[in-house]
Amino acid sequence: MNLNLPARCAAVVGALAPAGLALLLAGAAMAQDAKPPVPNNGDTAWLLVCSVLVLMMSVPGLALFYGGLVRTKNMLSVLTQVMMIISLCGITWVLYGYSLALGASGGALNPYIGGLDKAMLAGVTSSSNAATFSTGVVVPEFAFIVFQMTFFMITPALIIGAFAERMKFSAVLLFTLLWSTFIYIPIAHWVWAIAAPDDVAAAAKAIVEAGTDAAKKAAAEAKLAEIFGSAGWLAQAGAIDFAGGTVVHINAGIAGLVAAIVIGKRTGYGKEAMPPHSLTMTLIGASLLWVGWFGFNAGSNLEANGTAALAVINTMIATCAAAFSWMLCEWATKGKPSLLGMVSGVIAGLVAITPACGFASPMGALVLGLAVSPVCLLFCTSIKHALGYDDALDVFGIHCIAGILGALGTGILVNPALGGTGVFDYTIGAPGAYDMVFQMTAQVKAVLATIVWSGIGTFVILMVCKLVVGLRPAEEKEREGLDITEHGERAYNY
Amino acid sequence: MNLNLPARCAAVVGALAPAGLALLLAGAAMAQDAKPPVPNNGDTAWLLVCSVLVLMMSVPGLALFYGGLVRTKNMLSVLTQVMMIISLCGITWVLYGYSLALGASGGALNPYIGGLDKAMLAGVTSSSNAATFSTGVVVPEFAFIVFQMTFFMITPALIIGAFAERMKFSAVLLFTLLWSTFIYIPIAHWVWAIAAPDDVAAAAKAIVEAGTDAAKKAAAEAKLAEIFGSAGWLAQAGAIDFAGGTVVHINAGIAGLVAAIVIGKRTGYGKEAMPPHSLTMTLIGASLLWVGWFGFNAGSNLEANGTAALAVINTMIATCAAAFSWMLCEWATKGKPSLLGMVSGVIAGLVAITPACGFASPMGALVLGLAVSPVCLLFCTSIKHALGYDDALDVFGIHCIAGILGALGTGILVNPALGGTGVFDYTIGAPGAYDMVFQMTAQVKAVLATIVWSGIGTFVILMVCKLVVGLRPAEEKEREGLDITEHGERAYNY
Amino acid sequence: MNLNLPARCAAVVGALAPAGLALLLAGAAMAQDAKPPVPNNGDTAWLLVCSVLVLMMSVPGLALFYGGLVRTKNMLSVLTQVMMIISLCGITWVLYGYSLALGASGGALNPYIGGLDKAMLAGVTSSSNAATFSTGVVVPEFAFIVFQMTFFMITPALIIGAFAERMKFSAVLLFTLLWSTFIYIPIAHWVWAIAAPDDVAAAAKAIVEAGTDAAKKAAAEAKLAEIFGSAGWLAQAGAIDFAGGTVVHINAGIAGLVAAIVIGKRTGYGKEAMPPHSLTMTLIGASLLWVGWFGFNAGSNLEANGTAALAVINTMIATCAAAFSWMLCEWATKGKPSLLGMVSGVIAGLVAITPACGFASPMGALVLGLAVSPVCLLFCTSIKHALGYDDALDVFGIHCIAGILGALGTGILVNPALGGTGVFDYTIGAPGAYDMVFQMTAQVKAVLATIVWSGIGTFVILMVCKLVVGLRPAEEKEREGLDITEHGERAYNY
Amino acid sequence: MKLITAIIKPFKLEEVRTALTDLGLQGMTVTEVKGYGRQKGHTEIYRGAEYAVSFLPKIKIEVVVESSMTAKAIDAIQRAARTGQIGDGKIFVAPIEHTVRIRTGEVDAAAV
Amino acid sequence: MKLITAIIKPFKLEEVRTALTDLGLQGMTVTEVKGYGRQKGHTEIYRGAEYAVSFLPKIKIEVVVESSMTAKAIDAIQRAARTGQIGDGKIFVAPIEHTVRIRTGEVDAAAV
Amino acid sequence: MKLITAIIKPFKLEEVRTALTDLGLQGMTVTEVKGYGRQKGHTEIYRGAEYAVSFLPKIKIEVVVESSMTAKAIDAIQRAARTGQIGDGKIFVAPIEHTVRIRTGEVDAAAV
Ligand SMILES: Nc1ncnc2c1ncn2[C@@H]1O[C@H](COP(=O)(O)OP(=O)(O)O)[C@@H](O)[C@H]1O
Ligand SMILES: Nc1ncnc2c1ncn2[C@@H]1O[C@H](COP(=O)(O)OP(=O)(O)O)[C@@H](O)[C@H]1O
Ligand SMILES: Nc1ncnc2c1ncn2[C@@H]1O[C@H](COP(=O)(O)OP(=O)(O)O)[C@@H](O)[C@H]1O
Repeated sequence: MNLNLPARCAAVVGALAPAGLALLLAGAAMAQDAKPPVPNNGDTAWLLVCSVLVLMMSVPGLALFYGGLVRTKNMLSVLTQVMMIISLCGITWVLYGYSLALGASGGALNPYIGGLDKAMLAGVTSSSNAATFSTGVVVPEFAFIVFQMTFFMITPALIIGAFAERMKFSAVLLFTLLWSTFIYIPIAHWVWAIAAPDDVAAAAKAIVEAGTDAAKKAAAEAKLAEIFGSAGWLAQAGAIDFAGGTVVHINAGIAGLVAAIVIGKRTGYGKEAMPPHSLTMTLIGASLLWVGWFGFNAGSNLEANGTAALAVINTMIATCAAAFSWMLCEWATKGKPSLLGMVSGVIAGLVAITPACGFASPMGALVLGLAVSPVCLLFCTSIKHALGYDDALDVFGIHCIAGILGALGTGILVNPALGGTGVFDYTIGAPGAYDMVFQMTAQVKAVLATIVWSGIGTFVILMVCKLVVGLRPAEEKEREGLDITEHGERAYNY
Repeated sequence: MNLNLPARCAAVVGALAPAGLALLLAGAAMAQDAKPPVPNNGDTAWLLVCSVLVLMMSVPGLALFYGGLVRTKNMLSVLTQVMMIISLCGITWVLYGYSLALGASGGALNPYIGGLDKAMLAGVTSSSNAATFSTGVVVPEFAFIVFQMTFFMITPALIIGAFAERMKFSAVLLFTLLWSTFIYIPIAHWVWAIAAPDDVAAAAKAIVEAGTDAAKKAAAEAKLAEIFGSAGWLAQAGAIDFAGGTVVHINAGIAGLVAAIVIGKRTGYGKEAMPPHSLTMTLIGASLLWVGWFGFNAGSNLEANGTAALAVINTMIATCAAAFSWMLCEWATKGKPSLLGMVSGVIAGLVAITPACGFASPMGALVLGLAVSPVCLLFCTSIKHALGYDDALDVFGIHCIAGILGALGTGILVNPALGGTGVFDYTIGAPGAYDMVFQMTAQVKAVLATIVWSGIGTFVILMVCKLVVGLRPAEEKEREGLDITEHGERAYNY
Repeated sequence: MNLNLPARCAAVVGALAPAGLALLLAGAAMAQDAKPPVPNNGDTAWLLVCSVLVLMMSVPGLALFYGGLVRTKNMLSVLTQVMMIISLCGITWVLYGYSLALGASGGALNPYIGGLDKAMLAGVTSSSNAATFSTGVVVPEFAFIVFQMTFFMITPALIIGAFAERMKFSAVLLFTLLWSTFIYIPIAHWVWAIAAPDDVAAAAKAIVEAGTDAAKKAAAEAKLAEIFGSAGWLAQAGAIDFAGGTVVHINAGIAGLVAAIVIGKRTGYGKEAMPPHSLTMTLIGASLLWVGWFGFNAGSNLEANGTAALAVINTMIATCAAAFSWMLCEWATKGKPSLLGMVSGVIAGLVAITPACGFASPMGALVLGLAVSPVCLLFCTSIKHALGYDDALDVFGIHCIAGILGALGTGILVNPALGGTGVFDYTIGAPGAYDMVFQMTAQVKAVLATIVWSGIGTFVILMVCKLVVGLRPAEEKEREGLDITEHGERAYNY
Repeated sequence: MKLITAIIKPFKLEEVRTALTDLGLQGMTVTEVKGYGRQKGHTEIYRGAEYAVSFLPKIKIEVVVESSMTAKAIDAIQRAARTGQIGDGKIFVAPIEHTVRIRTGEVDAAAV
Repeated sequence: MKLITAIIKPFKLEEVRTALTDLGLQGMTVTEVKGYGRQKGHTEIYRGAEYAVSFLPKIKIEVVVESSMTAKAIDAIQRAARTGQIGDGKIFVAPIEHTVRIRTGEVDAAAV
Repeated sequence: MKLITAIIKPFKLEEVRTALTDLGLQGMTVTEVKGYGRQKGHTEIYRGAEYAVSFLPKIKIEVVVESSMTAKAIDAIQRAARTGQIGDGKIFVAPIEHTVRIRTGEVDAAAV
């Protein structure tokens, strides 16, 4: 991209949330006023509560949503896998994840990966702060780290729905370790390692102040260019993703598809009936995912301000619209409105609005929600059957498809002409001009990059797991159910 | 009422929460100081979290509380109805609900209904603000809209408990659309469309400043009278309801009674045993209702201040007291303390304290909680049997009865002499004098108005539904269970 | 202890959270600046949300965690006991609990027990404030009271796991009333009734200002000594416990052990299989305990600042580490990783980090989490079998053991040399010097005091209950299950 | 003695029980079963997957009676369980050679 | 051969199983059933509604034995299942004409 | 007539049902049961407690047929239910003296 277009490059800045601005902040803050900014307790309370909400999405939310959809004999295997994944990722995030993804600069390699200076959270204390999307506003770095940690925990857990009921626990563990490290961390860095607003603002200010002094001006512009140049490469491309539609959902969704194909169908798939063992649990899970998702989407704004409120109301509207629209589509095509249909719509709507929640207008969110369900329904039924893969719990059909629709929809709905917020440009301290071609190109670039890296990477990692521990249990063990064979427990003893 | 009694009229102001002050605010704010007030991030965080909590009351809270009480074969029908209701209402609220109820002025008709200026949230942006109950304090309007949205979602969902296990899904859908539009919206407007504190304060200030200038004084008084006169008619009457005991609970409760009678008893009612299929689910639901109710009650304060803390502790105390007292009453009369009894007490206590939570003293809340349970117990048992209607899940016996006790109790417990807060008078910037007769008259007026409008309206709406789609499924379908016949699914496949 | 060592004595101050500073505050505040401090809405929002989170730990969290582990026939008895306990304690806390434990000074007796001046919350209004751990920062007293109330509610509920499936409901009720009054309240006072930071700071300032004036100096020092002397005796000893590892977990854990032994084994224990009836419910419960625990741990910081963020991230890390480590230990020793194992690790980790969450570094939390699981696993298996007591749900093995490890670990991990925060000394306005011997002595003192008082007290109280209402139902009633015999209901009617 | 086994519609249990006790029969054993027969089932749809459910919930009542009571019992059951709709169920009669009441050791007639 | 059907109290299952295996019987089939008899049930109350529950949980054990074993088996079951309290249950013996072991096709004596 | 009782592995139900309907048998009753036999169970561990589970989930199919059909039915069941692995289950045949179709009152042959 052309670093001589600061306005547009800057567009990148406000764009990618939740961002890893921690790195350069202190300095930046200094740059602009004598005493460094201190966190607002309202923002801190908000970010911490949002982190808790996102944890609730994983457990019990996701665990129940998925668990309810499998057969009784595999219930615990799903629950245990989710628990294992979040605890493992919680540990690796503080050991090296945060530093590589968002915490430390990778120097010359920074467009591709961060550094290890903050491995084991070296140097971070309760008085360290991280930047936000408003110049001169910060939040405690620990709050930022734990919020980002919850994203790192839930993403790999989303994938297991694709190979539910048929993968060895040891394989899931190894897969999680490798996937979160080699797939999630780089992608998160590409998209979320952005230039700190304060730095951009400072550099822009310098350009202005340089006035007619050519030398100064050149230096200042070089500085600005450097600042943009040091951002993750997808961030530089200008793609916008408010809360992680690309990094989390498209990423997990495509990984799920690859895994479902590589691992193969469940024994008896297509022959035996495999109805959800408890749609009640699925309803509880879906509801808690919805509830927690406000932390995921609006928490990504880091601050508790009007934009957070926008993210909340958009998340609410898109979800209602998608649930309702899935219900109507199913009623029309299958003859009956079902609960599973409605909750599938809930998830589809939540995924679709994720990248758009802080950019679209409420009416934009409504349209996006209404539109996403029919498409996902199609992918979870006709198309899935046509292609014949066993994506057990429709991770691809819902997370990847809705994620893609959301990513592209965001590029359109951010348009101020459609009531969108536009993309903030820190060099001018206001939203920059909207350029549809540029924006959509950037969105498509981000989607494709994610699909390619995650798709290929997932395949390779599965091959490694196959060699090291093997992917599937023996058929009779799968028949008996993973609960007893892998965990030696039963979910229910009524 | 007499508009020459500003103190008393003003009483209306601080009184009805959560109020739709959005309309006149900007201007008002201007009126009193140069630069308009900006939201406090602590308040914004609080209001957004409270909105999320109220959503959690509906799903999974209410869905599980009700679902656990029906028979297995109807579990999904309850869950699906709740999901459908909240998604439908979430959509209609932003399309026209907010504007008509709280968002826009209805001009001359404003005492009865608002206008459509904010239909589709026209003109609302992330920098629009809504007024609170403190002069010069605002919150982001989107936060206010989404908070109110959650009330609009849950109220119709409360009603379905009355006709659980026997109503067609299509009928429930139509009923919800009509009821939320023609019953909820007007009543919410009557009670919550109040005069903005800042306007009242400004007008009052003008009166004082007018000093001896008779003309100025008259004009200012007229202005004040006009401000009060433009409020919802029940608001003008001076009824106080901190968090919606009238609009939400009495309203839904009476609608439930009418529906239970019109729709008729469940097939086999009285002959076959119909025990709750899972009190475990009912416990989960009741607990989450309790947890979420803090958002409902204390969130109605809009700001995160001492009054919010009062609302929280009162909600906690009244609920504990009611649960404990229901347990004792049942132990004494039925010989055994039961879980269903305790959770019924929990709900009764929560409903009763809803209108009083920000007005009563903790000891007042304790008394209210202890008193509500025996009365509700009586209505859910002896009285219900005597009258012979099949209010399946006691929507009337708990929500309407506890709601009425709460509404009347509030009129008494607000009395400063009993440790109550009194009713704030924005014209004098302090609580006005307490007048029991005036207050109780106002409370009774609000209760009766709600019962009449909702009772008659519900009946008419049901007749319409009966004509258009019919109310009940065929008897054998009801026997087989609504899950399979209406939704083509089963809740459990163990 | 030596009152001539202000620095060390002061160490006590910042140390014990969540503390009852309410008492002397107003005065103190006055002391240091003209107008008294007002609460920050961000802090208020935080503290109220945390109170709600802790309630969610009890219901549905703890109720489901325990309920899932018992047999179907006793499910409701567990749920009902938890509900009854929290409603009873909610009532007694406002009647006398708060006043005796934290609200009012006990005068000369204050090192041992508070007074009754605030019984029935006398004199507390929505504008009363309570102190925090930062000088000049306050929160609404109602918020502080309700937050502390949730601790008072959950602690006795933790104990019932030890005698699950075999105690009369009436006995549980009486036990709760006596135990919460005579065991919890005093211990909470010993540990949490500390000197108000503002008073300490003021007194210290006075000493400095006294300068060379010997008389003034002596007076000021006497004043400081008196302030420290009036704190709870364990507070004076200098033990540190950020969120209640001692008062809540060791206390409940030891009471559970005593109760399990006194009440005796379940009929059929060791002979009949007693598998958990629903590990699904246990997973939901454990997850909500985890989610709510952030309110418990980070809420204990009262303010929403960097330290709250530290408490949150430490709670997250220690829990992940403990869950993962329990899984590995079980996998290694029993051959299979189990869900019950992972959730046991979750609880063990949460308990262990409770006293340390605001003092340890993230890496310290990681180590503590990894270390706690093997020890608890040992106590829940080999040791329990060796000693042959029937601590049905391992209240002792998890809460007491992890609590002790946490209490001692805190003494070590607080060491700044290990990345800990050190102990704040309000006399110098900075962390005091760390003295391992002093700190560990203090920690051990607190642990022993709790074990002795709670152990003996629990025994006595159980004897009283045995005399008054009897402890166990008849054997055939126990066989039939407490749900039907004690509550006349069944949890499931599928 | 005879073992009378009746497969009936679940909601008919109470009526059948009453009919039998009215005959003075003091005991019976009931099992929840799934039945396949002329009565056709329904289809369930879970997102993509459609399942035809051909087994319907039924109640199996087993009552052991003295041979002399057989006819009366059959008749009582049939009258109580009948709705006239397909799926009402069956009654089967099998011989029982020996009966014991565990508590007392009483046998045959005395045992039921 | 004979089919011995025993209706017992749930918590007696383990003891009965052991008693039977001690006789060298290597197989049995168990069903959770509900029993109606002299043993009276209990009342359940759910808010307003009171239900008299007359069916109690019981366990049905079915074991097919060679005729020669019948007496021994009955005796073993009775001793193991007896508590002396009302509700202990019954033992019924019915004729079995033919038995097959699915896995091997072995029949009769060889099949059980 | 005869009552054929088959104890089979749960996942074989569909195949057995098809095999029987292919013979023109239009009805059967199925019960979820737990089986004890040569096939050994597994161990479950819940924190401290270890339990050896010796009863395994099985499906019991009961089908009443005209005597003439018995052999065919047994054969069909055995072929459909067989996996060759231990635990495949058993088939028992018992006499039925009388059969009634509740709906119509038809008896014996006409009733099944
Ligand atoms: N041959 C049979 N053997 C065992 N049970 C049978 C047989 N035929 C029918 N049943 C049972 O009787 C029930 C009702 O039979 P069905 O043919 O559906 O209706 P109807 O009894 O009115 O003809 C079936 O669901 C099944 O449980
Ligand atoms: N005539 C019968 N036919 C089938 N089952 C019976 C019969 N009588 C009793 N039972 C079974 O035996 C159980 C115990 O019988 P009951 O009369 O309660 O006690 P007891 O066996 O001590 O007389 C009953 O719950 C029922 O399941
Ligand atoms: N004597 C018996 N009486 C009743 N049921 C039996 C008997 N023996 C076996 N069964 C049933 O058959 C099932 C399979 O028997 P098992 O010995 O495990 O394998 P196999 O049938 O291959 O020998 C058992 O689980 C049990 O349900």
